[in-house]
Amino acid sequence: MASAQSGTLYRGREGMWSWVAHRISGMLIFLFLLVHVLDTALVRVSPEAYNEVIGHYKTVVFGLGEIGLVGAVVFHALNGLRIILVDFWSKGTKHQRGLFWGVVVLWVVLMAGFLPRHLMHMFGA
Amino acid sequence: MQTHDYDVVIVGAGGAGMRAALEASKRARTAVVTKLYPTRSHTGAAQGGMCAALANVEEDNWEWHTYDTVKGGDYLVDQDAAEVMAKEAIDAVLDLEKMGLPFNRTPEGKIDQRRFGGHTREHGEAPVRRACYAADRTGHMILQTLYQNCVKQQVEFFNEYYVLDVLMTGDPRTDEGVRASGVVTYELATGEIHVFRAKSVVFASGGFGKVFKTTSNAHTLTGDGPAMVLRRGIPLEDMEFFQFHPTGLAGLGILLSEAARGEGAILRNSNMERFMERYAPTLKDLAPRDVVARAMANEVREGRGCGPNKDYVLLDLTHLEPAHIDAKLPDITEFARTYLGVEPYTEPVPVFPTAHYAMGGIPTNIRGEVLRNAEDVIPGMYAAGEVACVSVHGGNRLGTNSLLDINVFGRRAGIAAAEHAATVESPELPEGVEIPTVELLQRLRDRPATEDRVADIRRDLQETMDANVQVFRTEETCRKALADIEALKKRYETVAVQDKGLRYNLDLLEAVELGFLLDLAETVALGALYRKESRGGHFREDFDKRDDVNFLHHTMYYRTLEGEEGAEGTSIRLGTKPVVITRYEPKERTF
Amino acid sequence: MSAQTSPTRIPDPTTRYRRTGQRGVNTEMLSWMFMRASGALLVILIFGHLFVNLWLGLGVKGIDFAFVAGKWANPFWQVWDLLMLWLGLIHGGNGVRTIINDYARSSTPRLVLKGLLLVAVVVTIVLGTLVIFTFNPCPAGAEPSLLPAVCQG
Amino acid sequence: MTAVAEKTPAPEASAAEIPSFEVTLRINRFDPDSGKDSSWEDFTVTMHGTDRVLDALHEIKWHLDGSLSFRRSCAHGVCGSDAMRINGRNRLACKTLLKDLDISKPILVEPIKGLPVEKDLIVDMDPFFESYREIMPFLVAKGQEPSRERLQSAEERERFDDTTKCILCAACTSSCPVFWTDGQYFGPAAIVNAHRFIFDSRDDAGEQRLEILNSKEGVWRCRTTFNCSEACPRGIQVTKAIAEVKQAVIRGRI
Ligand SMILES: Cc1cc2nc3c(=O)[nH]c(=O)nc-3n(C[C@H](O)[C@H](O)[C@H](O)COP(=O)(O)OP(=O)(O)OC[C@H]3O[C@@H](n4cnc5c(N)ncnc54)[C@H](O)[C@@H]3O)c2cc1C
Ligand code: HEM
Ligand code: SF4
Ligand code: F3S
Ligand code: FES
Repeated sequence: MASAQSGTLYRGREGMWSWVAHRISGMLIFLFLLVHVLDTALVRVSPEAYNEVIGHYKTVVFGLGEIGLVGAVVFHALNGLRIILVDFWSKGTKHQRGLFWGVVVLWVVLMAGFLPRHLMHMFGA
Repeated sequence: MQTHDYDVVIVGAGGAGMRAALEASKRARTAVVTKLYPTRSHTGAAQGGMCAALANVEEDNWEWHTYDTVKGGDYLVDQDAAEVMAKEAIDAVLDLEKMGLPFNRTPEGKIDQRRFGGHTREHGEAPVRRACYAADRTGHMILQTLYQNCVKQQVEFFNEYYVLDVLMTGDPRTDEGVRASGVVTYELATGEIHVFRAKSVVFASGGFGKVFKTTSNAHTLTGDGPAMVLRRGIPLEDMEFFQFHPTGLAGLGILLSEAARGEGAILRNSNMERFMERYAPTLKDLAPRDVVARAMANEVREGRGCGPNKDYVLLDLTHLEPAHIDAKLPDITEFARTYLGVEPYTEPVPVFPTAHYAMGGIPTNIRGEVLRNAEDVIPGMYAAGEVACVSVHGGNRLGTNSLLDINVFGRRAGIAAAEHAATVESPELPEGVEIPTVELLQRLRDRPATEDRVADIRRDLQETMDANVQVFRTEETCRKALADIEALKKRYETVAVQDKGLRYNLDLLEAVELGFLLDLAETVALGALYRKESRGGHFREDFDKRDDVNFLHHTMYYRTLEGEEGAEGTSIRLGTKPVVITRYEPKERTF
Repeated sequence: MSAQTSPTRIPDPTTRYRRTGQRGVNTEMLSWMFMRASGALLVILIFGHLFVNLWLGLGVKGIDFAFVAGKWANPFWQVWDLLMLWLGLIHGGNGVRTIINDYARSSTPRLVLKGLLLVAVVVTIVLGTLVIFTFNPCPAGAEPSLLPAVCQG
Repeated sequence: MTAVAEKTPAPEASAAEIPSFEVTLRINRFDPDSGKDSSWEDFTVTMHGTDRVLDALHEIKWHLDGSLSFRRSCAHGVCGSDAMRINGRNRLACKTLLKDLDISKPILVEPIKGLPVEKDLIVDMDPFFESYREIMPFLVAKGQEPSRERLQSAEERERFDDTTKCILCAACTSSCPVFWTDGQYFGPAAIVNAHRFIFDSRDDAGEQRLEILNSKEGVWRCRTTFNCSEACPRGIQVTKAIAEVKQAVIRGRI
C-alpha cells in the first residue's frame, strides 16, 4: 500500500529540542550507570581487578568520554529541574523558554568550571 | 450507491442545523448530513452577539425588540414571525447558557449584554444593551456549544457529505400532494453517492455570500441549498435583499464586528470627520447596516475616501483603552494586525462594506415549513437559518438577529420535523432517483479539457456582482449583471474539471457549486431589477425612495415549467407574497 | 450506534466513559511524580558524587580501590551511594521504559525490550547493593599498598 | 514538475500599489490510488502583498493543477479547516502571510503529522475527534435546572476563558512528538477541551474527566515539549492548560 511517509523534520523550538536532548542524555547516563555499577562491583573481586579496570578511566579517551558524560549529566539535571519548575511553578510554562536558556547558561558555567580542572587532573602531574 | 433510511435528515451542521438536530434526535431517528465537519461551519465566524430582551443590564422587553426588527428590516418583515422570534429569544439564550455556553458576565454573575446597531429602547429612543455575547466570538461559542451537546446526545453526523439534490414525491409547482422524501448526497472521501430516504428534510445549509467578490462569507457558502430546491421547483423569496456589512477589512472582506462600534469605535473619512453624524443623527455609527454601508460607499464616491486609491474609510478605536479592547474585542483586533498589519490601539483600521448576509432564501412559515407558493406548505420539508426566509429580517437584518434566528427557528424546525415524521409513513423512493445527480457529475468529469477554468468563471461572476448589484444598483447595472450571468452560464456549459478522481475531488465539487452560484446570482440580479424602489439592503439609485404602494410585498422566484417563459429571458418566473403586518404600520425610517 | 439508543430516550451521557476503569491512584501518575521527586534528589546525590570524585583531590586520577574503600568505610557514603544506586536505576529504568513505550510500536518487541530492561535494572540493583553491603575494605591477602588507610590500623 | 501561472491582479488591499512577487511552493503530494508513495512537487505562482499561503494554494488549484486537495472554509483562521505543516511547522494556511516567510526558497507544505494522510494535504480527522469525544466535551450540571441562567462571576468565567477559544484544528495534537509515536495519547486538543469544562464553575463532571485523563494515555504522556503551545493558531496556552489539569489530578488524588 502506498504511504505518505516522506516528510521534513518538524521544526520545533526550545521546548522540543530540550526534550530531545533530555531524552538522549537520560538514555546515555542510564547505559553508563549500568556499566559503572558493574565496574565498581569489581571491588568485590579484588583490589587489583578494580584498579585495572578503573585504570582505563584515566586514559585520554575515557577522560574525554567523561567530559561528555558529565556534560550530559549536568544538562539532564539542570533541564530536569526546569521541567519540574514548568510542572509545579504556576508561571513555569510562561517562562519555559527563558528557563531553557538559563539551563544553557548554567551548563556552560558549570562546564567551564569543571573542564579546566578535569583536564588538569587528566594531564597534570 | 448506498441508501440510508431515517425519520429526519438535516442538511447542514451550522447553528441552525445542530439546534434542529438537538430537538429532532430526541424525538426521531435523525441524521445530520453536512459538507463540512460541524465545527467548520460559518456560524463559528460570527462575532458580535445574539440579542434577547433579557433586561439583565437595563430595562428592555420583547416588544421593543420586535419593533426594532421590523423597522430595521424596513417593514418587509413578517411581523408574526418577528414577534415569535423576539419572544422566544429569551429562552433561546437561556437554553444556550444551560447547555454550557460561556457568556460574558455582569458583576452580579448574570449574562452581560451590550449595544448593537439598530437595537433601541422605547421604539427608537436610544440604543439599548440587548446583545448577549462571549467576547467577540459569540458564534464560535454557539457552534461549539451546540456541537458539544450533539456529542452528548450522540447525534449521528455524516461529515463531508455534500447534499446535491432534494427528493420529493412530485413537483411542488403542480402537485398538491407533494411531500419531501429525502436527499441525494456525495461522499467527499470516496466519491460514492448516498441516497437518504427521510420523512422530513430540514435545510440548514447557510448563506450564499460567494456570489460576491468582497464578502465576509466562507469559501464554502455557495448557496447549495436554495439553488438545488429552486431547480426542483420550490420557490425562493426576497433574493434581492442582501446585506452589506459596513466594516469589512478593506480589500479582504474579513469582518470586523459591529461590536467594535458597539464598544465605541467611530467611522471616519479622509478629513477624520465622524461622518455618520450627518447620515443618522440619533444612532450615528450604530444605525442599521444598510444605512451605514451606504453612507460609507457614498463618502468614498464623493472623494472623501482614504488611502492611495481613496477607496475605503477608517474605523477608529484609538480612543479606547487597550485593556478594554483586549477584553471585549480580542479577535477582531488580531485580524487587523494579522491581515493588514495595522495596530488598532494606535492606528485606525481601513474598512469597506462587505457582502455579508442573505436576507432571502427558502420561504417558510413560523414553524419552519417550506412553502411551495404564497400559501401552501410542502409537508415534510423544512428550512431554518440563513438559508431560510421566514421572513424575520425583511429588507435588512439587524445585527445579532441571525444568531437568534438560527436558534429560534432551528429549534422550531427540528421539533416540527420530528413531529411530522411521527405521523407519516416513510415515503416511496422510486428506482433511479440518484440518476440526475450522477449525470450532472459525470458531465462535468467527462467534458474534454478546456482553456476556461471554473475559477475564472467564478471570479468573473463575483466581479460583475460586485460592480453591478452591490450597495448601489440601477436598472442599467442590473441588466448588465443579468447579461453577464447569461454569458457566464454559457461558458459554464462547456467548462471541464481537471481532477477526474474519486477521492476528495474538490475540483469537481467547486464546479458543482459554481453552477449553484450562477443560478442564485441570476435571481439576485433579476429581483434587484424588478424591485423599483429602495428598501433595506436593496438600494436603487434610480428609485431612491421606498414605495409601499407598489412594493410592500415579498418577491417570489419560481423556476419555470417546461415551455413556460421566464422573466428577462431567464428561466425564472417572478411572483409576490404579502407581508404580514400585525402591530407596526410602515412609516419612514429615520435614525 | 443508534441501534441501541432508542430515539426518544437518551442515556445518561456520563455513563459512557469507562475507558480507564481505574479509580484512585494510578501508576502513570505515580511514575510521573517519582521521576520528579527522584530527579530532585538525584541532583544533590550526583552532583555531590561528581564533586567528591572528579573535583576534589586528584580528580579521576585519584580514584582507585583505596579511594573507594576509604569512602565506604564511612556509613554516610554507603547510604549516599546506595540511594544514588537505587534512585538512579529506578529513575533511569522508568525513563527508558517510557522511551520504549514511545518507539516500540508493536507489542512483541515492546515486551521483549521491557523484559530486558527489567532484568538489567534488577540485576544491577541487586549486584550494587550486595557490593556496598558485603564490601570488605581490607580483603585478606591483598597487596597492602592498594588498600585504604583504615586497613593499617 | 514545475509550472508557472500568471494571476490576474488580486483584490486591491489597503496600502499603496502592492508589489507582486514570485513564490514557489513545494508541496507534499499523495494519492493512495496511484500506488505511489508521497512525493514533492514544485509550483511557482505570482502573488501579492497581503496574500496568504491559502491564496497561493488556491492559485495552484484554480489555475495549475485542479487535483491538488486541501480543506479550507472561512479563510480567516476561525474554522480550523486548514492546519498544515508549512516550512516544518504547523500553521493555518489562511493565517500565514507569504510576506512573513522566506520566499527566496521554496515554501514547504505538508500535511499535519500523526494522522493518516488521505490525499495531498487532507488527513483523516476521525482519530482526533474520537479523542475529543472521549473527554466528555459538554457541560454536565447536576441538580435542579434553574429557571433563569446559572450565575457565574466574571472571575469564574475568566478561569477557563483561554481554552474556550479552541477551534479543533488539530495543529497542536499533530505537532506533539508523543502523539506522533503513540496515536493512543489523547493529545493536547482533547486536554484543552477537558480543561474548558473542568475549570467551569457550573460543571459537575470534573472528577470524571480527571479520571479519564489520569489514564495511561492521559496527561502523564505529555512531556512538556511545548510544540502544541507554539502551534496553536488561537494562541491558547496549551501546555499551561495541561499543567493545570495535571495539578488538578494530583490535588484530587492525594
Ligand atoms: C463574519 C460573520 C460574522 C457574523 N456575526 C454575526 C453576529 O454577530 N450576530 C449574528 O446574529 N449573526 C452574525 N452573522 C450571521 C450568522 O453568523 C449566520 O447567518 C449564521 O451563523 C448562519 O447559520 P446557519 O446555521 O444558517 O449556516 P452555517 O453556519 O453557514 O452552516 C451551514 C451548514 O450547511 C452545510 N452545508 C452547506 N451546503 C451543504 C450541502 N450542499 N450539503 C451538505 N451540507 C451543506 C455546511 O457544511 C454547514 O454545516 C455573522 C456572519 C458572518 C459571516
Ligand atoms: C541528576 C538529576 C536528574 C534529574 C533532575 C532528572 C530529572 C528527570 C525528569 C524530571 C525526568 C522526566 C522527564 C519527563 O517526564 O518529561 C527525567 C527523565 C529521564 N531521566 Fe532523569 N533526572 C536525573 C538523573 C537521571 C539519571 C542519573 C538517569 C540515568 C540513570 C536519568 C535518566 C532518565 C531517563 C532515561 C529519562 C526519560 C527521558 C524521557 O522520557 O524522555 N536521569 N529525568
Ligand atoms: S488548542 Fe489550538 S491548536 Fe489545538 S485544536 Fe484547539 S485551536 Fe487548534
Ligand atoms: S506538544 Fe505534546 S508533549 Fe505536551 S506540551 Fe504539548 S502535549
Ligand atoms: S480556512 Fe478556516 S481556519 Fe483557515
